[in-house]
Amino acid sequence: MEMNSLLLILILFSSLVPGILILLLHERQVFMRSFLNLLGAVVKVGLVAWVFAGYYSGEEYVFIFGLAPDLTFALQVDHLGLLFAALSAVLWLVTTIYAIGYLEGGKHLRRFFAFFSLCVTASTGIALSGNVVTFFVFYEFLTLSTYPLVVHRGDDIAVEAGRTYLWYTIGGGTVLFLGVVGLFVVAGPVYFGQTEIIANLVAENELQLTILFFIMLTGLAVKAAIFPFHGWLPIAMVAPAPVSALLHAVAVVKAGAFGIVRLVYDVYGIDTSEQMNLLTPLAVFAAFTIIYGSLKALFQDDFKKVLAYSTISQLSYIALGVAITGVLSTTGAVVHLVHQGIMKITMFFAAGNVAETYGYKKISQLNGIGRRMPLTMGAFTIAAFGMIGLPPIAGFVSKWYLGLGAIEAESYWVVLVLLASSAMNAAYFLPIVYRAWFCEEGHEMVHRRRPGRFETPALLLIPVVLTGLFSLAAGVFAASANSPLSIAREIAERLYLYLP
Amino acid sequence: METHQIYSLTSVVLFAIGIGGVIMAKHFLKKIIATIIMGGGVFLCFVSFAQRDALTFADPVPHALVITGIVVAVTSAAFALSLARRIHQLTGEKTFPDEK
Amino acid sequence: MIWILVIFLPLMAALFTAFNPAGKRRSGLIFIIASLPAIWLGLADGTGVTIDWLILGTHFSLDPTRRIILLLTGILWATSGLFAGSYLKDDARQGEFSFYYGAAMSGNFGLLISADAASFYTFFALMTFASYGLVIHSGTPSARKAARVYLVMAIIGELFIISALFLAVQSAGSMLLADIPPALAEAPNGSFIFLLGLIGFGVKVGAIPLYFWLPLAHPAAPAPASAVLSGAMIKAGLVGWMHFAPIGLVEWHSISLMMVGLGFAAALGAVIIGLAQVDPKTNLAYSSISQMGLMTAFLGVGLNGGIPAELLLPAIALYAFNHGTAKALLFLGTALPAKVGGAWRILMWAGLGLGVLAIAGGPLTGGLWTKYMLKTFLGKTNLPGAQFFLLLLSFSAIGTALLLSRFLHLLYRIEAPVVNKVPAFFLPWILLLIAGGWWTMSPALLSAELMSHVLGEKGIITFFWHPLTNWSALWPILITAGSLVMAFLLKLAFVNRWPGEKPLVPPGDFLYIILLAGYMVVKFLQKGISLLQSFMQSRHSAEKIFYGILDDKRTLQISTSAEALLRRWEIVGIGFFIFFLTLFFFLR
Amino acid sequence: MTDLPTSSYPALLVGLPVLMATISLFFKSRGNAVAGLIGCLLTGGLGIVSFAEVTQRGTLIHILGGWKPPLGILLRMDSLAALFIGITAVVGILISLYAWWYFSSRKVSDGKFTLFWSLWLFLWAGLNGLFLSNDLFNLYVTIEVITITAVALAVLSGRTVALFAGLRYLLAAITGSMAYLLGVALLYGSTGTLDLGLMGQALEPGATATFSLIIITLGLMIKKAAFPFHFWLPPAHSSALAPVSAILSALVVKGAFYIMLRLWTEVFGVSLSYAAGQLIGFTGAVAVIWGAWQALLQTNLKMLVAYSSISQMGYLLMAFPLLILAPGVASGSADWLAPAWTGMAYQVMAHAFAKSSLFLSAGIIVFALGHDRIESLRDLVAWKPMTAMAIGIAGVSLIGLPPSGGFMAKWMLLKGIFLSGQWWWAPAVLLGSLLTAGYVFMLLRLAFAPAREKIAFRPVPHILQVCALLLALGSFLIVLPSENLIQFLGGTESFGTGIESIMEGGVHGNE
Repeated sequence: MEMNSLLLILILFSSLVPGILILLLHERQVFMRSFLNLLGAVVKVGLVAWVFAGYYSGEEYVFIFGLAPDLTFALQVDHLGLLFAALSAVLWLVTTIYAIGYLEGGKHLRRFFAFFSLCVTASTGIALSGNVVTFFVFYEFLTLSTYPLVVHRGDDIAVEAGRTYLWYTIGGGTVLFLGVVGLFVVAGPVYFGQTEIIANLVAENELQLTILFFIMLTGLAVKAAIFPFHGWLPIAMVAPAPVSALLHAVAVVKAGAFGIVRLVYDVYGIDTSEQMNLLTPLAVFAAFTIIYGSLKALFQDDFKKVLAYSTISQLSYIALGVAITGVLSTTGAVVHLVHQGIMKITMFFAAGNVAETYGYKKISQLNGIGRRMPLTMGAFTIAAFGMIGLPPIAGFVSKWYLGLGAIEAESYWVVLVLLASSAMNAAYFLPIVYRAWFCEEGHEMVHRRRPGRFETPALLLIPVVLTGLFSLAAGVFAASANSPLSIAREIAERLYLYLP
Repeated sequence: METHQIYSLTSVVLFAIGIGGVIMAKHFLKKIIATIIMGGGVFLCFVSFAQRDALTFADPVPHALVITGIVVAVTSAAFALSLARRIHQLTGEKTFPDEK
Repeated sequence: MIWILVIFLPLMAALFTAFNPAGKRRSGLIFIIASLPAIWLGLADGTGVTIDWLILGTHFSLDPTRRIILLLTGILWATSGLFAGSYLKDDARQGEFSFYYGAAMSGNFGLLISADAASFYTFFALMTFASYGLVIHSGTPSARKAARVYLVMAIIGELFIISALFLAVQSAGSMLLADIPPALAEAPNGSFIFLLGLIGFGVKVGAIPLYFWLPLAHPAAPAPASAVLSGAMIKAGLVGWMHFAPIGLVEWHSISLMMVGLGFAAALGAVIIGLAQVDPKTNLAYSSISQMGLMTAFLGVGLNGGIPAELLLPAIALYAFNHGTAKALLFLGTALPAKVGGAWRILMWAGLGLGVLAIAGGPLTGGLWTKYMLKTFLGKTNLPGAQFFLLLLSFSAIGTALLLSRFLHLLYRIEAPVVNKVPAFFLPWILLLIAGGWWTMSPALLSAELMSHVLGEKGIITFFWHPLTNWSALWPILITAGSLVMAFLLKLAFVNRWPGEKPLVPPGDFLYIILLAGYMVVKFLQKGISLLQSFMQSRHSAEKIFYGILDDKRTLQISTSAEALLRRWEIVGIGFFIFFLTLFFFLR
Repeated sequence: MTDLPTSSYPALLVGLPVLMATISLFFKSRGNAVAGLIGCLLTGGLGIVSFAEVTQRGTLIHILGGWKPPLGILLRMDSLAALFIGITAVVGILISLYAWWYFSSRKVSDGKFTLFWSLWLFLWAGLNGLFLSNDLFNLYVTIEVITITAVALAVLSGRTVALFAGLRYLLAAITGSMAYLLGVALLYGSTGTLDLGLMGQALEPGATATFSLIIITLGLMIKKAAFPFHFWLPPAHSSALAPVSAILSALVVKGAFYIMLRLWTEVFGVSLSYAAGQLIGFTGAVAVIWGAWQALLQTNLKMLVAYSSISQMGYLLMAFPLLILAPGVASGSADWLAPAWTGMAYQVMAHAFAKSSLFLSAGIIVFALGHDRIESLRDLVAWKPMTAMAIGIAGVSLIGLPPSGGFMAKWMLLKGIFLSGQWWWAPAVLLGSLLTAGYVFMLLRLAFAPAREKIAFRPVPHILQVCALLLALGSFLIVLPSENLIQFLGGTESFGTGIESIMEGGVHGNE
C-alpha cells in the first residue's frame, strides 16, 4: 500500500488498536492502560500533524477499499476533514489525560477507556471519510461506541438516560440511512467535494433531491441537537465529566454538525442548495434552536444542565452559518466547529473539576469557588466570555464572521438572533462567573481544606488550563497562519471559488 | 366428468377436510388424524395423475412418489402420536393449553 | 514594538502585581512603567504598525485626536496606578484590584491605538469587563448593585456596538476604522448605523438616557478606579463615537440637533440632580455626565456639516483631556481630606480649587481655553438655535461651578486628621495636577491649522491674558460665587437644609423609574413569566410522547392479546383462507 | 444441465452426515458424542471445501448412480446452493463445538442428549440435500427429514413446554408439507416432470399452475413461519436447548425459504403477477414490524430472540416484490434486481450468524443462571463481558448498523427498493430496524444496569462464550469479502437457470 494511504489507516488505528488492546487487559493493569491510551493519543496527534504538514505541501491522501462493486469505503483528506481531525486528535489527548485523573480508582475502567478510544476512532473516521457511505459507517459506529460511555455510571438514571440517548441517535441514524441510500440510488456514490454530481441532476430529480436533503438533514439534526431533536443531550449529562466534555465538544454533537456542513458544502454544493431553496428551513430551525437553548439554559440551576442547553444553542450557530450563503458566514460556521469544541470542553472540564473536588453540582453552590480554584475558574471564565462572544476569545471570532456573513447575505434577522443569544449567554454565564469570583464563600466552604498541592489534582488541572489557553489563543492569534480561522477561511474561499 | 377429475376433486375435498380438522379439532388425536386425511387427499391426487390418458401405460413415477410419501407421512404421524402420548403421560392433557 | 508594549506591559503588570508578592508591593511603580509606552506614543509621532497574526489582523495607528486622548489616558492610568499603589496597600484584596486595573488599562490603551474594528472592539470589551472588577471591588451591597447595573448596561452597550460594527464594516468593506465614516456618509443606512453606534457608545459616555448606571458605578469603585473610570474610560465611548461620526462629510441636521439637544440637556440636567447628592463622588459622577453632555453636543454640531473633522475632533479631544485630568484630580482628591493634615491641606485645597476651576472653565485655566475652542465652532455653525445654545453653554458653566462648589463643600465636611501628615499618594496627585495643567494649555498637542482656526493670528499666550476672554470666563464664576455668598448671607434655609445625609434624588435617578416600570411590567406579566419559567424548567422533548406510548400498560396488553389471538389454530386457519383467496384474486 | 462439470462433492455432502449419524448411533453416550462431533466437523469441512470448489469451477452437478433425470436424481450445486451450504457449514461447525462443551459440562444424568448428535447430523444431511436438490419431490423428502429431525431436536429437553411446542411445530409443519405436496402433485399432473428446470420450461399459465403456486406458497410460508403463520415458531425455538434453538432459527427456517425462492424464480415465472409479489412483500413487511414489536415486549430472552427471527425472516420476503417486474417494464432496465438479490443473500448470511450467536448467548445465560428472564441480564457486562459483547455485536448486525452483514443486507434491499421505485417498502425496513434497535438495546441497557441482588451462577466454560462471540463476529466478517461474494452470486456463469433469468431481466409477471 502506498505510504500516504497507510497514514490514514494509521490515524484510525492509533486509537482503534489501543481500544481493543485495553479491552483485553486486566482491570488492574492501570499503568499499562494509561500508557496505551496516552501513547495512542500522542501518536494520533503526531500523525495528524504529519498529514497536516504533508497536505499543505501538496501531498494527497486517499485510501479506497471497495466493499461492493459500487460501495466503497473511502478515506481522504481535505481541509475541512483535516480541521476536524486535528480538533479530535488534540482534544482527545487532553481529554484522555483528564479522564485518567478524573476516573482514578473508579470501576470498569477497562471498558471505559476501551470505548473511549473507539469513540475517538469513530470521530476521526468521520473527519477523514471521503464519501457519504463511509461517513455514515462512522456516524453509526460513533453512536455505538458512545453508548457504554453514557451509561458508564451504571445506575438506573444512567441506564435510563442511555435508553433515551439510543432511541434518539439510532432513530436519527435510521433516518440518515434512508437518505444515504436514497442519495446513492439517485446520484450514485457521491464523494465529498463532487458537488457537480448533484448539480447536474437537479433539473431532472429536483423533488427527490429535495426530499432526500431534508431526510438526511433530519438524521444529522438529531446528533447536532437541533430542535426538536435535542432531547437526548441534557439527559446524556449523567455521563462522567470527561465523556460529557468529549460528547459535547468533538464527538457526537460535532459529528452531526460536521455532517450538516458536509451535506451542504460537499454533497449538494452551496449553489445547488441555494438554488433549490433548501437552506431557509435550516436557518429557521437553527435560529429557533439557538434561542430555545439559551432560554432553557437561563432557567437551570444544575451546572451541567446549563452547559448542556448552552451546547444546544451554540451548536446551531454552525447550522445557521451553513444556512447563510457567503464566504464570511461559511468561515464562521466552520471555525465555530473548532471554537465551540475547545470552549465547551473547557467548561465541562471546569464543571467536572468543581464537582470532583468539592462535590458541587449546582450553580447556587459556587459562591467564591474562584478563590479556591483560580486556574479552573479562570479557564471557565475565558470560555464563558468566549461563548458570550467577547473578544479576543475564540467565540468572538466565530460570532464576528457569522454576523458579518448574515449582513452580507442581508439576513438581518440572523444578526438579531445572534445578539439575543449573546445577551442570553451573558445572562446565564455571567452569574456563574460572578458567584465564582465576587461572592463570599458559603459557611461550610470556609472550613474545607484544599485537596492537595494544587487546587485540584494535576491531571485534572492541566487539561482545563490547556483548553482554556487554546480558547484564548484561537481568538488572539486568529489571524495567524494555520489558525483555525485561517483554515476555515481557506475552506470557505475554495468553496466559493465556483460561485459567480 | 372423467375419472381422474373425480379423483382429483375428491383429493382436494379430502385435503380441505384435513385442513379443517387440523385447524378446528382440539384433541391431539383428531388433529393427527386430520393430517393423515390431508395426506390421503394428496396421495390420491398423485395417483390420479398416473394415467392421464387411457391409451398409454400408467406412469410409474407417481406411484414411486406416493410410496415414498406414505412412508414419510407415516413417520411423521407416528412421531406426532408419540409426542401426544408423551404429553398425555406427563400432564394428562389432550389438547393444547390455549385451546381448551 | 512599542505598540505591542502599550498593551502588553499593562497585561503583564496585571499578572505580576496580582500574583507576585514583590509585584504586589511595588504595584504603583509597576503601573507607572506599564503606562510609559502609552504616554510616549501620546507624545511622539509614530506611523503605526500592522500585526497580521493578532486577533483578526490588527492595525495600530494614531491620529492627532486619539493621540491626545491616549496621552490623557496614559497620564491618568499612571498617576492613578501610583496613587492606588499606596492608597490600597492595606486592602486585603489589593492583588485583585491590581489585576483588574491592569487589564482595564491594557484595554483602554489598546482601544485607543487600534485602527481596525475587531481589535478596537476587543480592547473595548476588555476594558469594560475588567472595570467590572474595579466597580465591585469594595464588595458592599451598594457596590454590588452598582456593578450589576453596570454590567447589564455594558452588555446592552456591547450588543449595540457589535451590531453597529457589523453593519459598518460590511458597508465599508474594510476592517479599518478610518474607512467607516466615509462609508457611513455614503451608505443609505448610514445614519441608522451611526445611531446604533451612538446608543452603544452612549452607554459608556453616559449620554441621556443611558447614563443612569454611571452615578452608581463610578463612585462605587475605590478612588483611583473612579478617577480612571470617569477620567479615561468614559472617553473611550467618545472615541467610539468619533470613529463612527462622519464629521464634515454629511449634513444630518436632525441627528445633529438631537445630539446637541440631548447634550445640553445632560449638561444642565445632571447639574441639578448632582446638586442633590451627598456623596462627593456621586456629585462628581453627575458632573462627568454634565461635561460629557457638552462633548456630545459639540460632536453633534460637527454632524450638522461645514466643520472639517480634522479641526473639530482634536478640539473635542483637548476638551476631554482637560476634563479628564481635572476630573481624575477631583476623584483622587476625594481620598485626600481624611488623610492629609496640617499645612499640606492648603496645597490640597489649592489643587482641588484648580481642578474645579479647570472644569468650570475659570480664567487662566485649560478649561477656559478648551471651552473657547469649542465655542468657536458653535459660533460658526449654521445649526438652528446656535445662539441659544451658546447661552446654554454659559449657563452650564454656572451650573458646573455650582455643582463643584457643592463638591468642595461636601469634602469640607470630612473630618481632617489632627496631625500634620501627608500620605504617599499625595505625590501622584500633584503630578497629575501639573501634567494636566501643562498639556491642556500647551499648544503642542494641537495642529497649527486648528490653532489658527480658533485663534486667528494671535497666539495662545495672548489668548490667556486677553481681558475679554478672561472676562467671559469670569462672569459665570462670579455669578456662582455671588449666588453662593448670597445664599450664605441670607442664611437661607435652602442652603442649611440642603441634604447632608440622604440625597434628595437617589443616585442613578432615572434608573428607578426604569426599575419601577420594569417591576410593573413584570407584575403585569407575572403569570406569563411564571408560565415561561415552569415551561423552561421542565423537560420537554420528543421522547416523552414516544415513551408515553411505549411504556403504557395498555400497549402491552393490546399487543400481547393480539399475539395470543394469532397463536390460535382457528385464527391461523382463517388467515390461511384469507391468504389463499387474496393470492388467488391477485393471480387471476 | 447434465453437461455441467460433475463432482462427487454433492453426493458426499448428503452421504457423509448420514453415514456419521448412523455410526454415532452405534456408540454409547461418550463415543456417540465423539463420533457425532467428528461427523459434524467433517461435514462442515466438506461444506467449506465444496463451497471453495464451486467458486473455482462454477456450478457442479452429481447424478446419483448415473441415472439421469427425469428418472434419476440429480444434485446441483450452483452458487446459491453453495452459499447456503457454506453458511450451514460455518455456523454448523461453531454450533457443534458449542454443543460439545455445552453437553459435556452438564451433569451425567442428562444422558438423553446423546441423541442430539445423530439427529443433528441427519438434519444437516437434510439441509444439504435440500440445497442440492433439483426436483420438487426431492425437496419434499429433504424438508420432511428436516422437519422431523428438527422437531425431535426441539423436544430433546423433554420438558412439557418443549413437548407442547414440538407437537404444535410438527402439526404445523405436516400441514405445510401436505400443502406443498398437493401443489407438487398438481404440477406433476400438468407437466409430467419434477425437475425444476424442465418444469419451468413446460409449465403453462392456467388454473392448475396458479392453484399449485398458491398452495405451495402457503405451505412453505407455514413452514418458514411467515406472518400470520408464525404461531408455532416462538414456543418451539424458545423452549429448545440452546444449540438446538440456534440450529432451528439460523438454518432450518432457511430451508423452506430456499425452496420458495427456487420455485418462484425458476418454476413459476409464467404464473406470477406483480400484485402477488406485493402481497408477499406485504406479509414480509408486517412480519418485520410485528415480530420486532413483539420481541420488544418479551420478558424472556429466548422468546425475544425467537420473535426476532420472525422479524428478520420478514426481510427476506420483502425482496420478492422487487424480483417480479411490473407489466411493461423492460427487462434490461430493471437494475434493482441485483441489489435485491444480493441483499437477500446477505440477509440470509447475517441472520444465520447473528441469530445463532444470540441463541448461543442465551444458552450461556441459561447455563449459568438456570433461567432466561431478561431481568437477569442485569450487570451482564460485569460478570460475562464476552457474552455481553457477543449479544451486542450480533444485535448490531440484526439492527443493520454498519459495517455489519445486516447493514449490507439492508443497504442492498433499500437500494433495490429505491431503484425499483417501490418506495413504500422503505418505511417498513426502517421501522423494523428501529424496533430491532429497541429490543437489542433493551438487552444491552440491562447488561449495563446494576444488579438488584448478588448473582449466583454456575461457572460457564470459556469456549462457549468464544463460540458465541465468533459467530457474532462472523456476521461482521462477511462484509469483508463482499465484493467477491457479490460477484460470485451475480456472475452469470456460475448461476443456475432461474437465477440467470433474474439477472437478465427478472421473472415476468402476467401481463
